[in-house]
Amino acid sequence: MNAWGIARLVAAKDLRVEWRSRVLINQVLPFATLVMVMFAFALDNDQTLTRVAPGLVWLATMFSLLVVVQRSFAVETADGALDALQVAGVRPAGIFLGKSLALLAQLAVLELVLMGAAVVLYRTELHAGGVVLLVTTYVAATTGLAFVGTLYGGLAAGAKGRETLLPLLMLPVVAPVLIGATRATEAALGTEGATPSDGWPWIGLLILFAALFGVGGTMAFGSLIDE
Amino acid sequence: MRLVDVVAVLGGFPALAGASLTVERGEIVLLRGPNGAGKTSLLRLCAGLLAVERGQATVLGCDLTLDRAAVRRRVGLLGHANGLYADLTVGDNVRFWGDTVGATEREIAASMERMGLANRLMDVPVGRLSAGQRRRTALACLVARRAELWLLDEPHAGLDAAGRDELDQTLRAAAAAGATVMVASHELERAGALASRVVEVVGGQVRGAA
Amino acid sequence: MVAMLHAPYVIGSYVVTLGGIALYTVGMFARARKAAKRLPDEERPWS
Amino acid sequence: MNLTSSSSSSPSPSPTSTRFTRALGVAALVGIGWLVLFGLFLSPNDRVQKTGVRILYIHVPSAWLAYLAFGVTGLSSAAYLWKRTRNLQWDRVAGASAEVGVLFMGITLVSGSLWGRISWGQFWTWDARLTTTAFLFVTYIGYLAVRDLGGTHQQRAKRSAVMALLAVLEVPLVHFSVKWWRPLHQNETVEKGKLNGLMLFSLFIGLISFTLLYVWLVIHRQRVLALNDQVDDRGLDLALAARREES
Repeated sequence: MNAWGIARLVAAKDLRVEWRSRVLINQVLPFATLVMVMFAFALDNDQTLTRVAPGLVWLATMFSLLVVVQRSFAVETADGALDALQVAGVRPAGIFLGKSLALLAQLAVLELVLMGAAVVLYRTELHAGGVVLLVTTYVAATTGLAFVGTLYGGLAAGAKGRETLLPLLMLPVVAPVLIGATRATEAALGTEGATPSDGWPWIGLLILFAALFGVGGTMAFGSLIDE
Repeated sequence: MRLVDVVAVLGGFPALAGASLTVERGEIVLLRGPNGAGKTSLLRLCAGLLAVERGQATVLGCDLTLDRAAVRRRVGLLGHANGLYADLTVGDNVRFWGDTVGATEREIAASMERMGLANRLMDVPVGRLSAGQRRRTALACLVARRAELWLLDEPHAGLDAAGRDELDQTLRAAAAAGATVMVASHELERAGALASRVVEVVGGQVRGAA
Repeated sequence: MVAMLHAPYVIGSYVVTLGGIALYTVGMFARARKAAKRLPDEERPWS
Repeated sequence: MNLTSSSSSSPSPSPTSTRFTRALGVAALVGIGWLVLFGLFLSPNDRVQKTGVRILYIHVPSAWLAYLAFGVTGLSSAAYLWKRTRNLQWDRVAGASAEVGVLFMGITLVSGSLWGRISWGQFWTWDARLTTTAFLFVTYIGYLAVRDLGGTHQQRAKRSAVMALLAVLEVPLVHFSVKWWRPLHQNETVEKGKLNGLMLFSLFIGLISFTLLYVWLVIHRQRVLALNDQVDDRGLDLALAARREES
């Protein structure tokens, strides 16, 4: 079977696992919301919160990403399924794309909830003029995060100390997404008088990031998961 | 399949220490030997999961020292782990593993029937099954794969009498259809009756492999 | 000698730099000796 | 740097020494002696930066060397991944260079923040160059962690080579993102030709001696890695023999 067919199978399987186990809904979403509440405790100032809301939303996304990626690969290693996928002759590129796709879908749900939390808790206001930019930002940034998450999650999957290794490897890499997505979101929301036109250059960076890690991951995933 | 003086390393330890073994197509070979002798490693090596450190290994005409990926899609491995997704149902699991090798609906249904997975189990999540039922599910996934080389690690463990009979019949049918079968087992009486040849694995080497 | 303002910072940076390199070097040689003890002498292509 | 004294057990101080590395080590040591002499005592204070300029004689060379080291790691990793030049030697050079690079980058960060305290009144500022450097530091610490994951030498080499190339991919992205993030940053007062002759000479000594030091460290480190690989292989031989006794 070609890589795309495998990718669809793997993505459908991952989403079905999520649908049956409800780990994202019952555990990750509450965790992410809790992080948002903790930020409010730490900053303790309504104006500051509104000012930094875009950054906090993306920061909470990064933390949740770590959890979701761990879960995504725990499913594969719990009963030797990753080995079985390799013995099944499944192309690593297909596994990579499929797991990225499933991660993308889960992150999209997560981000919707976090954005809602920001509106409620941080008094973030959405403007009609920034909607196109906001949606584009989310698609571009989330795609990049999904690729990076799958790439490093696969590397750490079989390793000793994977729980600590994954954040060490992944957080420096996603820094450009944190910066770019935060700035673009600020522009879309009009935080501190920013206008949507300020945000579009950042979209370029986010797309470049997603493209590079998408291609890099498709090529390299096989040698990272191979024992 | 032909292994010559193969050494394979697992975490710095030579799990295989110069194993040589030749198996012809259609044979059912039983591997026996004490725990830690290297039976599991031998099976994983043949499946292309374990790297060949030294020596030569050719499986199904593919040189494992050059390309392990080529052999993988033609073998089926049932290891200690079942390779199942605990949150998915029996039906979902078998269908997923069948789909990865492009098996048809009918083949998938037939393989489930073959392993005696009754309809009432179809919609039960694997995580809620007993060890024996999980083993049956994993075997059904294996049957759906239509492998040319079957590698089974303690397949009888956890199965009830009916399950063992079904497994034996399945393996005989596969061998009759031209597939090669290698079974590692401690259940000598049962597996011995099944096997066309018995070899002993001791200290990472194969004895009686002539 | 030129009078030095901020002398603690300047000297501190030199001490940290040279000390760090020295520590690394000592550790590296210790590892080399430890490894070499477990090997026969002839297996050193560079000597 | 224990170059000249010989230990009692072996004729040379380190099993990784050769005549060439000894000469190189002596040259580096002499260079560093000069650097301390000129950097701390003989060169004058800068008009603007006063005595803070002395830190730059170690800060600038170590930053350059760190970047060079990571460049070498990237190139050796590519050489390993390319089938025609595949050799574990490249992997060891990549690992040695990354480790020395992390050392120099650590020195860069410490000396840089001490310099910043003098010149700007603060240890750290979020300008593009500093931020990129900090991220690079953490990235290569991660790379070194991946090298320690275990498996056969070939697995280690392949995995870490991929990681090194991913890091090369990441560096420009991080750099440009932080550059756009904080477009205003401190002027670099040093690089505008305001240094007089003796100051430039001190900086030059720093560059030369640190480069020699880098080469010397990488040669040794990579040989230590080779020794460790041989110890592994030998351990495998012994374990193989023991395993064969079992049967």
